[in-house]
Amino acid sequence: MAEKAHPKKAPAHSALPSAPIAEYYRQMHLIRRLEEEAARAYAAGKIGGFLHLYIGQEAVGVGALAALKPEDYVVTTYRDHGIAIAKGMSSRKLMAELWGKATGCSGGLGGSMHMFDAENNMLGGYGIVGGHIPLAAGVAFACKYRGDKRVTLCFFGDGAVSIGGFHEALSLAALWKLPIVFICENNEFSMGTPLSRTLSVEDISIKADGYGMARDRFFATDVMLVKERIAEAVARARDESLPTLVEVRTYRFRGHSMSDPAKYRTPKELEEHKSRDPLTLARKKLIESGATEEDVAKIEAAVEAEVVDAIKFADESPSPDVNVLEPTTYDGPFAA
Amino acid sequence: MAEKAHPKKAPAHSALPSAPIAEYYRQMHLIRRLEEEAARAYAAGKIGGFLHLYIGQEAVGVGALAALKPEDYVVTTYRDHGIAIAKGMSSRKLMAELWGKATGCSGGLGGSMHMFDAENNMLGGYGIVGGHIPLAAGVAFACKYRGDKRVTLCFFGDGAVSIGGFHEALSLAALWKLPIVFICENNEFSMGTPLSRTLSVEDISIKADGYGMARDRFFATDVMLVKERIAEAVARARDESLPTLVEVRTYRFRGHSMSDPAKYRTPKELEEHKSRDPLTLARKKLIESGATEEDVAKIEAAVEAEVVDAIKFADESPSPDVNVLEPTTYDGPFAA
Amino acid sequence: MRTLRYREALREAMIEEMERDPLVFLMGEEVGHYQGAYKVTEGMLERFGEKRVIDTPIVEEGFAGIGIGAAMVGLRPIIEFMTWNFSAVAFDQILNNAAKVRQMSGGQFNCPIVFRGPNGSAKQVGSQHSHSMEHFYATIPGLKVVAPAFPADAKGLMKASIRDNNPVVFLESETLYSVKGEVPDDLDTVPIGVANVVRQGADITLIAYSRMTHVALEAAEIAAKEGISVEVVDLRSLRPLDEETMVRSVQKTHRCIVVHEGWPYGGVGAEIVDRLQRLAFGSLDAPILRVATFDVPMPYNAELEQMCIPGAARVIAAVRRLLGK
Amino acid sequence: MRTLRYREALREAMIEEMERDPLVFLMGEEVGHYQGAYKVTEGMLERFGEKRVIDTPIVEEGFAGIGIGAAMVGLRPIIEFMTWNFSAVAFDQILNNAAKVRQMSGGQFNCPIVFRGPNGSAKQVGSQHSHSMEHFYATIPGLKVVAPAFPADAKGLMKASIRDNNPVVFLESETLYSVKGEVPDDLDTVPIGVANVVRQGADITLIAYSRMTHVALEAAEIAAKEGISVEVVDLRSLRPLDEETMVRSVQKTHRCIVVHEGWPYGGVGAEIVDRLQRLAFGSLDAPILRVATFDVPMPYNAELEQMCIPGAARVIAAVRRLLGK
Ligand SMILES: Cc1ncc(C[n+]2csc(CCOP(=O)(O)OP(=O)(O)O)c2C)c(N)n1
Ligand SMILES: Cc1ncc(C[n+]2csc(CCOP(=O)(O)OP(=O)(O)O)c2C)c(N)n1
Ligand SMILES: [Mg+2]
Ligand SMILES: [Mg+2]
Repeated sequence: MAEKAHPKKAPAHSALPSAPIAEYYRQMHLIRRLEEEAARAYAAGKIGGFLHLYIGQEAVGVGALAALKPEDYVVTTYRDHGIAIAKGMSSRKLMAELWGKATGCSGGLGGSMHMFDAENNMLGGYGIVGGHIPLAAGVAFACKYRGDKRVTLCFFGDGAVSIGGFHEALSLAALWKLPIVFICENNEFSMGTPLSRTLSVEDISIKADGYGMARDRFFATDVMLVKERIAEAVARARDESLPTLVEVRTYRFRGHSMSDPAKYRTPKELEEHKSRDPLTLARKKLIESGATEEDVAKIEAAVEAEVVDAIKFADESPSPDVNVLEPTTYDGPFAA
Repeated sequence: MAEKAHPKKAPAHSALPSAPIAEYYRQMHLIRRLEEEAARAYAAGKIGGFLHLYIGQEAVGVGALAALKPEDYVVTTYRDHGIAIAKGMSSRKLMAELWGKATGCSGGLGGSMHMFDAENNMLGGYGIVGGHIPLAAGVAFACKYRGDKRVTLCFFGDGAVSIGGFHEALSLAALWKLPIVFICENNEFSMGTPLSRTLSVEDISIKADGYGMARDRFFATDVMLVKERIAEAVARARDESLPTLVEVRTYRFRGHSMSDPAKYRTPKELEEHKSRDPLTLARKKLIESGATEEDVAKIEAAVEAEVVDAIKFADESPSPDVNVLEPTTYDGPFAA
Repeated sequence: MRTLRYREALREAMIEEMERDPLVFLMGEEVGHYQGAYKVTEGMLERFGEKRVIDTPIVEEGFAGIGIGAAMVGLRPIIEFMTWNFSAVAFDQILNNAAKVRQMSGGQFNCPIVFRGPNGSAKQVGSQHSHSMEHFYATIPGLKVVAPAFPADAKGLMKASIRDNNPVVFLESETLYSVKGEVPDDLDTVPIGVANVVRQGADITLIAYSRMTHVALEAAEIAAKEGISVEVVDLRSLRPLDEETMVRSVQKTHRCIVVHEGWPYGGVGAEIVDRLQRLAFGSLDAPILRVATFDVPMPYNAELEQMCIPGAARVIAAVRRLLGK
Repeated sequence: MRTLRYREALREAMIEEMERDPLVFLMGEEVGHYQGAYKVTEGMLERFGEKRVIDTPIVEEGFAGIGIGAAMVGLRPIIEFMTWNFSAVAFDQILNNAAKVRQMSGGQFNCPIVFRGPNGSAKQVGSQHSHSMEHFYATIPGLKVVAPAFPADAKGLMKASIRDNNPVVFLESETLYSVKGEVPDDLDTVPIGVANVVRQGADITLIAYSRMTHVALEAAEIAAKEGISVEVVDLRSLRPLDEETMVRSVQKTHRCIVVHEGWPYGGVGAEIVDRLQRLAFGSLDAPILRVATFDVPMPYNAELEQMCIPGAARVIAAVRRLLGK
């Protein structure tokens, strides 16, 4: 709503290649660029608090959300920018939220970790590890209750599978056959701790067996593959109302958050992963699909314009007024 | 300590058959009789609050604890009377606690659900489903830290395996290789709810696979078998410092607690289970082991005397003084 | 006007609201087939079926979260905690999700959910089952907290809570479930946030809620025989608090005692004192006293337990002390 | 006398106690290899090895429970919550096990454990990461709760907490970790339960703890320029509360403001008001005021956040109001 009131519109991108990979590449590139600019803005003091970047993991969010319909729901963690964009949030709303502005998706009250977008059925990023997983099961529960055939995707990290909320949500989803896909973005680390020091079993997806739940496990280098495999789980949810646990193996190129120098891994390890950058692969696939370098440049230019516009929008937007606090704490009148 | 100060002593039982089954039968019979008397005392208003009886499950506690050394630790739920007795708590301390007397194991402050006995390494019964499982893992952690080769047994019901605390404790025990045996007493119901409505997978022990933990599963009709199988898990803990999840299948002959008429099962179902009463089987095995009816009668008479004495002791014991509350809330001086 | 028990009043409210709105459902441990651990939900499964009356495994964090997520997308869950003691394992869900989702989404998502169940001590259920949890929730912005003492209020507040677009913590009491009271035939909602003067008096004000309102009334009765005129304010809602009614009463009596279950440190009792000493400073002839649960975990022994929980005798003693008698 | 940062003082205390007693160990997320999320535990893994400095998975309930069980059988765990926000998922362990095991075992088992980590707001970390959790813990009998403001107190109270046979909730502050202060070379323990008058004054008493003590001192400095003489009491311990020191100060100044982070409803602030109006009723010339966090979830936006958190300006405004200036 806030955005509509604003005079300027984000530039439209037109006459781009029509193969699905074109749109996925565009989204991945857009996420990458927004995150790079967010990092810059953070260093410049325009963004505060924690900032967890999605750089390196773009194929997961973009591929997974490509398997959804617009009416489907998504719930994720604090590492939520890429997911929000892939779910259809505008770059303006995203950047304005990071800037803490009234025009941000959550009015500047949520910040980096809490990207909500009702219009796009983006049900938010959450800051307590594991705490959003039962909530996501509840969204799926509502879909089943209403019989509306919507599917819920719930993203979380490899660090979230040891905590109680994960287990309780999976228990209930399996017991009640909820239409949900649990997607563990296994990026090999929870903050500074490698998987080997948090889990007694390397294969996370195996936990599904304890609940009699379907499972899948694969690397997210190729966005097309992610889409395909998640689509299977989405179909299982939509058609059979059955949950799936999917472990998607990925890697983050930046530290856990902006304050993390990521000393727990070697430059060599990082370089190896960067050599398999899903974004590079997507670009290659786009070209292979018949797009010309010129086509790709056009996409990239449109992305660049969108990023520049979003930053400008965020810069120029007003801060929220203190008077919003009370009416956003409660719906309706309240006197404490 | 309180007990020592009391003039009367519990009657000793002497010249009984020496086969292990004799002692197991004695314990099982003692538990059965104490529980029956507790039910009676509850009806008479001598015991208050919740009272969860162990009748029908005696073979689990007695068999499992027979596999331990005295220095080993035990942690359990609110259904703790049988476990406490099997771990060596005196009948007097148990009954006095149920009566809420100063001479009770927990000084009359804990009650039915909180049987603690430091002397016998009985680390208590706990009332929050699942809440004691991480605590038990902590006891095992301490044993490993000290390198004292002690083993911890942690009991819980089939209703406890869906809650977060269970999952977190198993995750950590497997990751850190803690010397503990998790014993799920699967009595087919959590309160009025049958397993089929709480679990998506009937076999509870399978959950161990998600943690890479050893597992076992068997019926607890024969106390000797329980001892044998738990002994294997205890050996794994003691010798290899590895945890095990054991699902022991059993049945409770009474309602969940005294206030539960147990309408959720048919009299026929109950009768069928009673026809496989582990206590009857234990008695049969005792006779088979060479004991005469007279020997058994002697055991039973000794048990009867012990029960009568414990009730008398509880009846005659003083209530705790209100002045104990502050010093049992804090160790050392405290002014709020 | 009919006479209903507290548990029947609650049940009636839930049934009426579920009949009124198909988006309302009930979920919790043993609420269905078992007919409720304390029979509050008796007959509801038969009436509404398994789709809307849902038995859960023992996973308070899980089903609290399920309720919150469902509420965010438009359902109106009633989540029963078998007792509020067990909400401690779901604490994070209530604190971090239910109470915050509206604000952290910039007002985009509401969380219209009722968490309900018995609160406070029962009888000899020991230290882990005797919590008065209200202070943990009343302090949290984003929540509303109610604690009715009488069947009519239980019914009216339950209806209001189910229709409220915010998360409501609804505190019942095991020892009140069988208490009877008159309930108007046409009772609709009782508004959240409005206290009730349940006994008029001139010498001193007792402020209470839930079961303690009955204790306060009992004490008032005894005091009357000693010639002391006691006013009793039944709060009904703990968040928001009805400052006006409290202040008006204290301005009349000039003396006040807060009677509440729960530990004495902080919490609802201290909040009331804080507000009254600020809003009615000039009217107070004496400090405000509090009669609360002793500052110890609840003991099992029956006599000690009764000493710990506020009773009429302790209230009367405080009344006398405050009036210098 | 040396100058140490708050985080260094904490670290020194832990190191000294771990060297003194092999039963003391440290456990938490990222405390070891990562050197602590806020570098409080830097170097400790290298010093004590993996046996005694233990990185955990993200399972607060699990490792809080591990600590409690270990403490019951004789170890002395220091359990770090990366921040106290995350203790909400471990709430049941602290409430039902740590705080109660001594009493429900009739005094047979102690639980000598320290739960520690940063509490309160940081900077723009949003509504789920900005909790002041003290009111949830200070209300629980069986726990002790401390919240030092200065490096020396941080060190001395940490040493006292580790040696205490009861569970201690130790509240630090992300925004205090880099604050420097003098620490005596031979500092041993600072006793739990003793407040400190950190500034003498005659006109009004400010009572504060943790980071708010610094805010109170800042406000006192400003007030002094306006000719107002402010006394500042730094509580250090929240449970037990040092009534004597608070009352003595109020009896001198006759006016009091409690300055604390955390929501205004109930909690530590209200408890202090409750006690003072009762224990120093005759000495009070005006109602006791409170400057606390606004009654809303913490907003992300920087300016709004700063409005919500108590700052010197809001304290000064309250001082002026109370003195009728
Ligand atoms: C309950 C809880 N404990 C601790 C934290 C602090 N924390 C935030 S993110 C994080 C690591 C999570 O790792 P992972 O789940 O693998 O997700 P990733 O950051 O890799 O995407 C930790 C420990 C938290 N937010 N919530
Ligand atoms: C967290 C929590 N939720 C609910 C309860 C109430 N409650 C007590 S026992 C019980 C059933 C437990 O069943 P199970 O684990 O199978 O043990 P059993 O009683 O059969 O031995 C329930 C729901 C509780 N004590 N703790
Ligand atoms: Mg990760
Ligand atoms: Mg069971």
